[in-house]
Amino acid sequence: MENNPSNRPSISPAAVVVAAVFLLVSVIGVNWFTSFVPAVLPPQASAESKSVDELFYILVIIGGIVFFLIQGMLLISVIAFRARDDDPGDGPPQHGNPLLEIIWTIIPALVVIFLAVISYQVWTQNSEPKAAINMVDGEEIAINVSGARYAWTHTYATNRLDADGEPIVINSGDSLHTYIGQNVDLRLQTMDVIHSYWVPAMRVKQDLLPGNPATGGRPTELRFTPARIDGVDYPQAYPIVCAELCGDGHGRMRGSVVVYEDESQFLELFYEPAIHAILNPPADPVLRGEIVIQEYICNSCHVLDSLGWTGSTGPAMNGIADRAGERVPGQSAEEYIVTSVWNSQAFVVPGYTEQMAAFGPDQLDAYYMEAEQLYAIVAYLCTQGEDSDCDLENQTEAIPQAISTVFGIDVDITFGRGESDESGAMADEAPEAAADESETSD
Amino acid sequence: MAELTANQLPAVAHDDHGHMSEEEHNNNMKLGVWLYLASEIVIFSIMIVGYIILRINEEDVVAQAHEQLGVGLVTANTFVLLASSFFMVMGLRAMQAGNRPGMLRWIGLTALGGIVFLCGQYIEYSELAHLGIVLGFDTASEWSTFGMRFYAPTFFHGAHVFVGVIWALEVMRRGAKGRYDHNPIGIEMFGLYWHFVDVVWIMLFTLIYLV
Amino acid sequence: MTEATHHAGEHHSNTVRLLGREITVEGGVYTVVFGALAVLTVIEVLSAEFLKGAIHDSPESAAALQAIKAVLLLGIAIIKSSLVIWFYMHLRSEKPLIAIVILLPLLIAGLSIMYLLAIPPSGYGI
Amino acid sequence: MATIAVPLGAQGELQEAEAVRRPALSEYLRWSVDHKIIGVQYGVASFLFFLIGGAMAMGIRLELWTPDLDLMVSGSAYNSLFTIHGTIMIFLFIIPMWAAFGNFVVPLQLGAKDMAFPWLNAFAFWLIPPAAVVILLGYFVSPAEAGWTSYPPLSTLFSGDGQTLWALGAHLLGISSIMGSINFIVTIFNMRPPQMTIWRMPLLCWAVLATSIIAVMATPFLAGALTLLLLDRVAGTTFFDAAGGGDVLLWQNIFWFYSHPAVYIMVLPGMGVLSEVLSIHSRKPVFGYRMVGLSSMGIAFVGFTVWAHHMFTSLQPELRIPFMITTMIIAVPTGIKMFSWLGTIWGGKIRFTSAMLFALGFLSLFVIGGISGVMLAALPFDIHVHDTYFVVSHFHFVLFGGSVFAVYAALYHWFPKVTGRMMNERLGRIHFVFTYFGFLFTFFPMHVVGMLGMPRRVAVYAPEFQHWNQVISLSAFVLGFSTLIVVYNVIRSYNHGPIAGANPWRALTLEWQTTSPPPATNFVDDPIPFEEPYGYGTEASAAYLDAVDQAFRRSR
Ligand code: HEA
Ligand code: HEA
Ligand code: CUA
Ligand SMILES: [Cu+2]
Repeated sequence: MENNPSNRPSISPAAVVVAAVFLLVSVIGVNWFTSFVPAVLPPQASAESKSVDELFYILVIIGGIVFFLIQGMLLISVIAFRARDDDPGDGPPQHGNPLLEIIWTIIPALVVIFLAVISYQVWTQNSEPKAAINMVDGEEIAINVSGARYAWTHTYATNRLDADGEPIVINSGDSLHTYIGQNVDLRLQTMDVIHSYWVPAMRVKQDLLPGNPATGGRPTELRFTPARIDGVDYPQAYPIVCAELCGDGHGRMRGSVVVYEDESQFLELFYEPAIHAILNPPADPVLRGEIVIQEYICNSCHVLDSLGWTGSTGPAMNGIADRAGERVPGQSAEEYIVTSVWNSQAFVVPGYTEQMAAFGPDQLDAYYMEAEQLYAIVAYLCTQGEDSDCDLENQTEAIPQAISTVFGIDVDITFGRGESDESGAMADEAPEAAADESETSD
Repeated sequence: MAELTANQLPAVAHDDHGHMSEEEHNNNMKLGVWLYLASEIVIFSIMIVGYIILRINEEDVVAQAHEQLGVGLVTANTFVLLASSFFMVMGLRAMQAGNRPGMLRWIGLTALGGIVFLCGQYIEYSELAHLGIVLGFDTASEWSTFGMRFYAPTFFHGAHVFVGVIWALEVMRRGAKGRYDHNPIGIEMFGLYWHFVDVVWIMLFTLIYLV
Repeated sequence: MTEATHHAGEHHSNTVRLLGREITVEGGVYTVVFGALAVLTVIEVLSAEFLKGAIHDSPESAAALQAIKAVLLLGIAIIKSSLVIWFYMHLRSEKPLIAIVILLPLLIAGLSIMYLLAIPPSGYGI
Repeated sequence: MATIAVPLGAQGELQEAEAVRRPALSEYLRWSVDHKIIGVQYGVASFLFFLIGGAMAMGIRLELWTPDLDLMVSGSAYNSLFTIHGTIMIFLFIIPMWAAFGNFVVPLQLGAKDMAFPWLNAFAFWLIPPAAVVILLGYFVSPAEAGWTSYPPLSTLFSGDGQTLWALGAHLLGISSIMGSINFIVTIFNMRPPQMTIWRMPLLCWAVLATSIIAVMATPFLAGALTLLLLDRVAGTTFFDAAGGGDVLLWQNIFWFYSHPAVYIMVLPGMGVLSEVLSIHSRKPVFGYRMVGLSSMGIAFVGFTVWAHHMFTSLQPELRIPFMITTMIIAVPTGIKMFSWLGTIWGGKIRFTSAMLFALGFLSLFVIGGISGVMLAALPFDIHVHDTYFVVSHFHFVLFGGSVFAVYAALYHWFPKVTGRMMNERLGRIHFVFTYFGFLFTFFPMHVVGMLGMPRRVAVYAPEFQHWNQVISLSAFVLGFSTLIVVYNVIRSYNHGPIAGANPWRALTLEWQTTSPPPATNFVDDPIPFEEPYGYGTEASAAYLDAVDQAFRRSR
């Protein structure tokens, strides 16, 4: 299949002009595009993001060249080689040109090899394990992320001990707190289906894979290091997005990474206050309940304006105290709420289906919840409404009463009576919280 | 008129491939069956890999299972299937020699072999069921993971044997009518299928019961 | 009769050359192959049983035995399969195209099985 | 010119026998084993599914007009919408649509009287309607909402019976596609008349051959995976349930074993179409015929080694790099095709028929999808954009800008052969303009929203993306409208289009050397192909084509 030079395509002047113009456009175009590229990517909030974006620029430039090359040749052909209307004839019988064919096999091959090499470099550079991870006041701590339809839960297993010498676990709900330069190393574990933990601003993403609880689940790992962005005043929050279809609330499954200026700010604004709150829980059960309820993932399915929840999978909690009395005949408001938390199948609100995970005093429940915590939560929920059906005067009797009537469990509620007791109460709670976040829930 | 030609020409044209030489026809048929078997290989490989993963991860469960299963019955079964494969090819041979009764006898034996094999498998399954090895997963039995990975491939294979038996009977029916006296391709196609099922069993037998 | 005549030469003689000797059996090569299959199966089962008994000594020797056993048995199984395909399915008298048709999926399936076995069943070993 | 006189003389008499007659419409509604009837059955059915799937896409875009749920009652409703959209478009539209053109054109191009297994052919087609019913039924009883990839455990432990029906339907379609492919392979290997040597085959046949090989090797993976999925769903097994010793990644691996090769099942025939259309309508031989033919095979084989690029965020980190490399390699054979096509039109005498316009549109759009594909292959970047609208954009560029544009090109190109009437060119041009720009403005901005942080498969998204999405939705409606133009054009041309004659494009491939529509037996006796399928620009070919016109003049 040789092509004889006699009928090489005769390129018309028009074609040449177009070609020139097009090359010009292409060069300008690529520069122009890359110049506003930062606008098509989120802020570069991590060390990784810088190298990834550099890779992206290279990809765009090479891609742009290929793009303009193809479109250019296309345009030239279309303009230069259109058949005149009066010309019924054929083009030259030109079957190919081995040299050309070899060239356009080799060059793309080289290009992709080049791309593969630089991608490989960026990858290894970003994924190599860091030395000192999750450093908080001079020590490494474990940060666990648990994904469940449809909310994230972050827990910090600190090295601090409470009054009983139990390690303290901070549960910061759907927000991850870190500071510039901290080598974050997250341990991800899902409670149900596959989720994907994506922080666009950090350019990192990792799936959470269901594993066998009996064999320690299937934790996965995610590493990144927040970096400073000039002109931003810290603390600064960046979104966490779930990037794997996980069902009804997939789109709502979001969270935020809160980046602090430096470690001291991190300690001052987040870490110490959190620990302090755990060591000295508010005596008032309502206030306490407000904290406890946010350690669970209720927000993923319920709407509650006073805490800014937007879930729609389950019934609303706005004004629940007003309805609790009438829901189930013969059940007091307290009893009703107690039942719906620990034994949600008992009564399913019309118009909803039973999808609630197991919250309860049993170690095997997906979400372990002690009687004391239930007590506090109920106390808090009883305040949600205009005229609550609960008797708010003496909750300290009514709610424990309800718990023991429904579940036959006695709660010893000793809030505000001496530090030790309630920190004790927290102490048993702490490791459990740790347990049900990490994969070994039994 | 339009309808007429439109309706009938295809019918005429394709009636028993009138326009196709016998040689062509046979080659098409054979290549078709081989391609079909090619795709079967892939499906079976998926079934088998499910088992091998278990074999590697849970040595002891499998060892236990082997204790319980024993190889007596299944070895006998294997022989039956091998034999039936032999009968099959002898049947084809007979037909090619123009010996119709012989062909019918051999293919009959083939079908019989298949039936015996299925009975053997039935017995085996019911024994396993007694041991509590079931398809579904239940945390109660220590076989919970073994069951499905064992039944999936073996049952899938059993189903193929069943189809094969039906096919064999059909071949006999047509053969009796002298359908293959002139061109035994029909028998050869069934033969390919049957031998393939046999080959699959050879692998399954070794992988699941012996290794 | 194209088929029949085509095969007549190889199928209808009862004599087979085996180990350089002409032997004569009813059914010719088919019978010989069947004999081979039977023998191989017996060998398989016996060796499997024998090695199973020996498994329970020290772990490493057990592992070694396991490996040997697996290789041995699979080897035999593959030989048996090849015999069936080669003689009973007449691959030996087919066009090379057919061989490709059967080898290609074996290759792909084989590779994918290897891969699926290579990846750890669960976890990242963290 | 003996090579010419022999077949065409006979063809001429055939003219007398039956002037251009097309089968009655009722022919298409009943069981028929004629590959031309079956081809049309495939085509019409899958185009209907395209309309349905497209209408669903319109629903998707309507929902995404605002950041909140408004059109849909719940997230699940939206999930099932795009699940069925994807399933329909891939399993019920693109793949059967290529079976349509393959069925009608390939035997004609080979000079064969029919497919190798006419009955099997019909059977494969008639598996599709029940499968479609099952899948759509599933959409109305508790719908499948795990995406067209339906990853467990969402698709096993957490979804309703619709998922089971979905799996059953997909299973049927897989079987149908395997049967069809076996048929194509046997036809192409065994049914060629002696003069049609393998290196004289038109490139569409090469592409269909490659496609069918992929389908026969890859589709069984899907069948196996779906079998296990069904067992998990109905028989209580735990192949994909970690709690029972299963492994969720097993599904992802097996599914992509099939589904990556499958994306080439979706585009390779389109590439074959492109070689035909570009060469014929620019009156110039395909540049580097052999390389174009072989690169199809190359793509087919490399395509088997790249599947895990869909699993970069779930795969063990150390396994990711190899798949990045193999994935990038695919750019090379595809590039060979792209450049060869450019070489084909370069210096030709381009006629801007609608078919040609869509072929050129393919060139200019597919390259964008290809480039975004290579960007996705770059592991560190994919980690960022995986499961975002960047991916959605990528695969619509290759699937719509690639495959669907090729479908349109093929439609305008072969419609005259199928129906004996020309399509309306003016409408065709309008259709092209609306489709091209509607498409561009629908899917290009998706790259940006994806990179900015909008995940795919969400009905509720961050408000800052609303403006982007409104632009996208508006353009999508334009795109939808453009589709109605071609629907109108097809119906109108079928009834009132000008008579096409045997060879309106003066093409050399064999399907044009018989009447339009061809008689039931295609040719009187084995036709003799011209020395080369694309030998334009020589006196010989001109003479051959004149002889064809002579022979078929009566039918004009
Ligand atoms: C017709 C279908 C089709 C085709 C042809 C392709 C072609 C390619 N695809 Fe695509 N892809 C899909 C359909 C398709 N894809 C679908 C449906 C998905 C999503 C599935 C889901 O999750 O729902 C997907 C997803 C997908 C992913 C996963 C994204 C993710 O989920 O994170 C990746 C990653 O590597 C990828 C890569 C590629 C590559 C490298 C090619 C290459 O084949 C492209 C090669 C072509 C070119 C490169 C252009 C022409 C070449 C040149 C002009 C030569 C010079 C070029 C260079 C040197 C760069 N695709
Ligand atoms: C060949 C394949 C193909 C084609 C052609 C299309 C065509 C279109 N797709 Fe499709 N799409 C997929 C394959 C395809 N898609 C796949 C595989 C997915 C992934 C699914 C998943 O995530 O699981 C997807 C997902 C997908 C999404 C992402 C959903 C999400 O992740 O949240 C979106 C969003 O915009 C979208 C939009 C569109 C649009 C606007 C078109 C337009 O091109 C459609 C143009 C419109 C028409 C062709 C219809 C014209 C007719 C009318 C408008 C009215 C007449 C109607 C009747 C007569 C009934 N598609
Ligand atoms: Cu969790 Cu999506
Ligand atoms: Cu892919």
